[in-house]
Amino acid sequence: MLDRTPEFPLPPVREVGLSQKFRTSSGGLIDRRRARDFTFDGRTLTGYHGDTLASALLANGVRLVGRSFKYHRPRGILSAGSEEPNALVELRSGARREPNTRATMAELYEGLEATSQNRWPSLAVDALSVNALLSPVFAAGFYYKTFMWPAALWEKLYEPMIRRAAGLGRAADAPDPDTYEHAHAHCDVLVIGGGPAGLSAALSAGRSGARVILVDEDFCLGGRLLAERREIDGLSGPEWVAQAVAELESLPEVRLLPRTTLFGVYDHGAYGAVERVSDHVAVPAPHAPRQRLWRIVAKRAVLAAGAIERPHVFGGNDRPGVMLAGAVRTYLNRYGVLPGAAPALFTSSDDGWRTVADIAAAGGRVAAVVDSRPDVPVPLRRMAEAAGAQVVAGGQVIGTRGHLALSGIDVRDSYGGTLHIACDTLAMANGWNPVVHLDSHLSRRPVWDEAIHGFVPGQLPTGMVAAGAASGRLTLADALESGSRLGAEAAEACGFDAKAAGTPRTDPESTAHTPLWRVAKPKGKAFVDFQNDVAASDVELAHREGFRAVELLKRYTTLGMATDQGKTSNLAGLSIMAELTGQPIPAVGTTVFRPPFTPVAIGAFAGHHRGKEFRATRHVPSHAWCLENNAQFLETGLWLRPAYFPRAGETDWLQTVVREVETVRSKVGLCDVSTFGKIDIQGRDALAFIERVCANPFGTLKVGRSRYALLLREDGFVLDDGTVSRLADNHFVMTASTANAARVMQHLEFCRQWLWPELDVQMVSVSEQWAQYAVAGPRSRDVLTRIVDPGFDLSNEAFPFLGAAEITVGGGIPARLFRISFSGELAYEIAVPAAYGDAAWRAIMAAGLPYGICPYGAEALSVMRIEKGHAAGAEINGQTTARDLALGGMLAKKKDYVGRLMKERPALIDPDRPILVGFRPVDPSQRLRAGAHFLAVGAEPSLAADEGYMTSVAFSPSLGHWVGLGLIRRGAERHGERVRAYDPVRGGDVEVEICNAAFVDPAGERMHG
Amino acid sequence: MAEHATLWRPRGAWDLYAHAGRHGRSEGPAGVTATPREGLALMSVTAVDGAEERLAAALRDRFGLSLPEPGGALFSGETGLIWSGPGQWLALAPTRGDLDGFGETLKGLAAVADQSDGRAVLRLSGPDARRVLEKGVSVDLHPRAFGPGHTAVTAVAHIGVQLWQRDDAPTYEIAVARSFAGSLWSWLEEAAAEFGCEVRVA
Amino acid sequence: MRYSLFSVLGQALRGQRDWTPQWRDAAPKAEYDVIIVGGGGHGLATAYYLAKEHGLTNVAVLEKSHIGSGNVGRNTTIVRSNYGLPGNIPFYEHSMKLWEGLEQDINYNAMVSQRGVLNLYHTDAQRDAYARRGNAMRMAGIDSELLDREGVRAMVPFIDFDNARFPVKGGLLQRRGGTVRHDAVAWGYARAASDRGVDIVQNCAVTGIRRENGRVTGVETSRGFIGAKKVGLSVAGSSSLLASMVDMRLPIESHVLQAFVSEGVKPLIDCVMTFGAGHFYVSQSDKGGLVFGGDIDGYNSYAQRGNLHTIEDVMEGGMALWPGLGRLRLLRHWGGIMDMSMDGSPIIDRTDIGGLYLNAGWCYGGFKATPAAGFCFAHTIARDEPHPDSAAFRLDRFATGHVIDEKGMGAQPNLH
Amino acid sequence: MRIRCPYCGERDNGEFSYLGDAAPVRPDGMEASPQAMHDYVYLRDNRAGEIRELWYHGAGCRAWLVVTRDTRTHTVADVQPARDVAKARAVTPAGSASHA
Repeated sequence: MLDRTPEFPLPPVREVGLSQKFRTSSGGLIDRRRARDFTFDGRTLTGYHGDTLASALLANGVRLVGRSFKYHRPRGILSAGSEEPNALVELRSGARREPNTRATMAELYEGLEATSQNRWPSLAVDALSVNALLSPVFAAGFYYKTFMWPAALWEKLYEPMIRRAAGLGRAADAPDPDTYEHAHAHCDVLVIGGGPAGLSAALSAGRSGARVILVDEDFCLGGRLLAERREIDGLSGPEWVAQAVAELESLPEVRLLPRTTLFGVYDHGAYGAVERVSDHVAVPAPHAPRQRLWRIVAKRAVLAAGAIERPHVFGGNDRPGVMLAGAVRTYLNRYGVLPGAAPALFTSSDDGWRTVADIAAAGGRVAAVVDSRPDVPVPLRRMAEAAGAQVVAGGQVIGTRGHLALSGIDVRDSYGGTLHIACDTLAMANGWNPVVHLDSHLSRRPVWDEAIHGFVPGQLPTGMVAAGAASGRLTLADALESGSRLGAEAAEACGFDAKAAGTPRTDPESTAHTPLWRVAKPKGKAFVDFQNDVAASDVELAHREGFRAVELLKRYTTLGMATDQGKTSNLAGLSIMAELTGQPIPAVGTTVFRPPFTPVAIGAFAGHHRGKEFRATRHVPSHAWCLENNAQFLETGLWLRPAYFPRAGETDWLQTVVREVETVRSKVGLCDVSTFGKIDIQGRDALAFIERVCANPFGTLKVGRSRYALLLREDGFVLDDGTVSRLADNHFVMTASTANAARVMQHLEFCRQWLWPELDVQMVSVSEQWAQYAVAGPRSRDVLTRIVDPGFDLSNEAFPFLGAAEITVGGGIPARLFRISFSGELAYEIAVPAAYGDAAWRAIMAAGLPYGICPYGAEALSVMRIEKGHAAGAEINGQTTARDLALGGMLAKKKDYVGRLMKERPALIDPDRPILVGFRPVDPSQRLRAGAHFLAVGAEPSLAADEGYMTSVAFSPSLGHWVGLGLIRRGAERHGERVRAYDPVRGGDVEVEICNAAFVDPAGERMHG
Repeated sequence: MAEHATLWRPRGAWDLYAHAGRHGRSEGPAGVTATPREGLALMSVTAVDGAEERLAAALRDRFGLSLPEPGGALFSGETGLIWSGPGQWLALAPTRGDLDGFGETLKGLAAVADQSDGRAVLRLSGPDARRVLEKGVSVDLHPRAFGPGHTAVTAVAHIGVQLWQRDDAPTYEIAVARSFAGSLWSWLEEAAAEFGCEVRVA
Repeated sequence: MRYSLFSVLGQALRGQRDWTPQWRDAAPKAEYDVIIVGGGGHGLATAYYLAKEHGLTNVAVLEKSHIGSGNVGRNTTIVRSNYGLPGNIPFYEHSMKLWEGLEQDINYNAMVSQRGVLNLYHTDAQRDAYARRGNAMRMAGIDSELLDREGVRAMVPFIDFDNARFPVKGGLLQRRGGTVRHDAVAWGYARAASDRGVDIVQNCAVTGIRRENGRVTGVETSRGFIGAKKVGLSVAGSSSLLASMVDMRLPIESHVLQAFVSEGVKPLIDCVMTFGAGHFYVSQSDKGGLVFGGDIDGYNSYAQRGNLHTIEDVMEGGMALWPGLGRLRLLRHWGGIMDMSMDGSPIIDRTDIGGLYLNAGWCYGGFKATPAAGFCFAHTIARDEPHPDSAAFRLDRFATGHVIDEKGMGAQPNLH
Repeated sequence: MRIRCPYCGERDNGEFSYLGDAAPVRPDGMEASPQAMHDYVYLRDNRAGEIRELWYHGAGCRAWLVVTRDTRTHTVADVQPARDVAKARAVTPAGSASHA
């Protein structure tokens, strides 16, 4: 019912083999008619639909599941949830391999493939388990004290050795073949957790008509109600859950998201959640993503994430077979798995005893119950004894026996004597920690609650409340009551008329608990953080060495830094430090839990944005023609611009570009320049506005004329350049460079809205409306004559250099014509509505045929601007002033404009500053490269000798050799001087001569022609 | 320019990307239908400072529509006024040329700029249209928050878009800068695949 | 006790019983010659070099929390000296040289790992910009190599060469760059400084700076007034707050930068790699986690956490560059507060107030600078003049125009 | 983080770009001093607490906004169109707007 994705056709129902010897004969929420074959380390095993990998492994008697991080100690399954530190496997294989996957969270599916990790050659025989013998050396932080001699050996020997031994699983070694997607959701009430508190909250909020989203990381809703034998109003837990879920599903504004982990709480009611859409099947269904990242915006949230049980800290507490008591009950009640034939219980709380009752109810026997509290109520003792248990009140488990799995425990009784008890499973019950992770994501620290001996939420993020166990209310009755009440209150806060349901009747329970933070004088290493192999002795060492603040403790010992983020270990570490420093636990501090709650696949965050879809791709109006005509493209920001158009027989790009340049310089060429930004500026104060944003004067610009425009940043450096054309008295069009178009628009809006709001200016981007093409070359006028509609006079007299006009083309289509030239040739830019861009391009190509027209791309465009000495992106790089670019002469003197004052700072007018000039190789056969630095001939390379650098280079077809632009100290005074262009990263060292930057037609006669 | 000569043919903004037919899931009825809207007339209308009331009156005369408030989109048949920013609206009409001379009409009241070719507009309709959009649009499109007559300027897959709702089918129209049409289409194809997408090209 | 293989083995036999606190948790004295405010990497390094290079041992480091609780413990551990502007180049190379001898100098293994820093380029223009930078480095005697596509492929064959939106064309490599175990830097300097007599005072928040006749006389703290002849501020993201105590406004904004670590896996990548077409850089820690980061969140913040938008941006960069990361899981993300300066470069200088010195404006590059920042700041404090390698990091450079703007973004801290 | 644009409603902060403190006022006009301009361009209070700052709704309505936000908690107290704030500033004598 809860699957959002369609189920695959099921394999035929078949008889199950006898392998599942730890499976109970009946009971549990698994579907015994649907067997699932899977493999673990190559061995084929069988479980059921509804199992997790962990429950299926336990059903098959597999207890050794992994090896620990540092000591490679054998490890089994500790928990039944997302807090699992030990049972990490590599799930799937090849490109789908997922390392460090918690077996307790992996849903079993047909053909599931799991491999143990961090062991060699095999899980049972692991060479690096020798580390365990060296554990006296490998204490916390030992590596800070050694591996220092000789220094060179760190990278060569020590570090590679450590790196190979460290890490857990192996990541996939190929691109992820599955897809991910994002989705946005908005709701009134977000309920985090689908246990009794969460379901109650969702019901009372949902019934009011509020928009409710309920998320739960499990694939079944119900939480602990699926794991315990409880009664609500006469219904069993699972029955009550089914009823609640059915009602929620019937409410149109309630959205249930199982298999969805709420991983992060962000500012202002924003939440991140990841839905594992297809992780429970071998391969995602067609069109289904593997996972979906939800960005949820909620007005209110009810945190009902439950609690996590605490392990005991005693010798050998990491042995496979030692489990949390709640997990033992989960496996038994939910999955029909009794993890051992001779289970024992080590408890410090009343609820631990439920384990005994549950095992007995399933017909199992219990080897022993060790309760650290001296007084055990008689009925509990009787129940345990009826199940065959030896009961040790006031006792402590101090050690475990067995190698790869538990075979017995050593118990110290209340008189100080020790006894050995044979058992194959040990359930630990040491109280519960509310899940306070999510409420601390916004830097709020939890507070200590003496009643439950644990941390509970402190000040919660705005709009969030905590219900049930997550708030420290550990009984079922409290969970139902608080959930229902807080769900209703949340809906009411959103304007709905909501009522809490009456409090249901539940069976009685006791949460009495006396925590046992650690067992004194343990036999063997007593682990605090299982995954990172941090033992109680490591905490003692950290204390001894001064790492007493909780953050220092964490960092020095790595406690809480493993993939489980210390869900089962943080409090134990704190409690030991508290004991050592003689402080109460809350005085030692709390760790601030960081998002995500559990690890989230990187692919899920990226969603659609990978490969070619990493960022959008913008196409120019002539794109279709370019595709048809073998254009080679160039990335310019998001734009895909045609770079050059190779013809048959041309063997390299330079040959093509040279041909394109020569054609433009001798005949005519056509280039798509639509990528420039185009900003329509109108209004009474439009000219005043342009005067303030541009550094050069515009007062004399007449209607029908264009002018070069230079924009500075307020700090005096050049922001961008372009043109301003005056179409009517109060109507202008400004262009901006391709790279800076968006930034310039933002800057102009800033000036208009914030700096000078009194100016009446209307501004809008028309960049996309107009396809704009440069028609350049001596025959450009001839070509355009055949394009513009009759009646418009293109003659030099009627439409001179820097003319601008609104015209029609193609028989009445509105267009704009500008006589501007980037190439230095007689040239025009013609703009037509973008839908006609394709037609215009084809028409111009056809009209140009008799004149030998060719299309040219961004490369030829760049060559020609370098030949002309025009600055572009490589020169306008945010580090140059107008003076640096030899544009100082055009700066206005009689008006205020952005950047006016700051450009006059002493360092910026220093005559020693590098200035833009041209460079040509002394030996014309030598190639120049941009990025080379200039040195005096004969000078030793050094920073002090550095005189500037080459910004742009091109092979000039017009001159037949390479030419360059560059910034060099006092360049304007040094024409004719020779320097070295030094380029050691490419092995270049070329003697060049400083010259005028305008290599072609320095007088600029051609474009005026 | 009402009657463009027939020498040059306009090219649709979606031509290279949207291909008619069924995409994605093939079983059952398509959850969403995508229809490129080519040949619309679109003008941006930016009010002159202090002229908003007179502008509203002028537009009422011309369209019989009042000037929508921020976030509003008002339609009369296929002609509409859509808020697009503070003091700025989009005027939309079904056929290229329908808004010719608009600038003259509003002279002194607003700056008008033709955007008919600057935006590529797509109509998305069908029972799953909202679920498709939900994958990219961060704005709440739930009927309680957004419905016919609403517009939002926002982003989808890092691409700036403006969308407005036409009816309760629901039918949305989404406008994107023309050069981005291909990338928006890639996103849409992926987002709509699970529901089955019928592409109708006129 | 001196750290060595022998001491470690010896203690293994003695149950690690004889180790003592790595630094003295000192109580503040009434007066010091020099007080360094801020017990991060820079502050501790400054104290160490004051003692070692200048013989000043009547020195206290005041830390409001515990040492290393700021950016030195929150960064992505990268060290490099691949800067392109003359104001920066000698300083960062000085730092790199100090890293190279650090562990032997302070007898603490900070795991300085020179595994190479590779910055990828995706366009010809980017290549030329890297060539400009690489050539500048070479002229200063610093190693740099410009790799082509095949050179990059040989180092990181797993990145996307075939289907990338912005294809990789090559990279700028500094082999001497790498990573350092960040926390260990703070601890190692603390231990070494403490051994030379420096007082490390934790849980001591500075609440005011006392002045008389234009000179500092000490600091007010949560543990009372402490006198000092000289006070050096080394408080990163809190620089403006401390400066405001003496009515100074700084060319600095505090911004949040997020960092990320994945679950630990077996070795995948053995260099530091930076994407040139998005916000993503990555390396792998010795423990196996991929450590990565991206752009700052972009708004002023003193809250040590960021927002989801930036996280997605970083992961998109990661997936675009390295599509094999998809199934690897993000384990943890957190934020640190960066002192973003107006030109993206730092300040190590005297202030207009006698005896008050400032080390600030490190943006997100402060970690790699730790040794040289400590060295040069100690020099500035001890000698009242700038060290030649940090001479460009003047506070008045914004007024004179001697800005050091590597990215060319101008007076816009969140763009650096 | 969510910012309530006065025109578009509440949006994710990813739709906005940030400029910085809204307190510094550009010293307009030919009489402005280099020192005043330096302070405007480079110096910031950078307070830990509530500040007024400029954001641009670039992926939305393109309005510049003045957002009142606490830099310690990110709590947003108020959002105003920057142009309205600037116009109000222009009529007060403090905004010394003299243009040559």
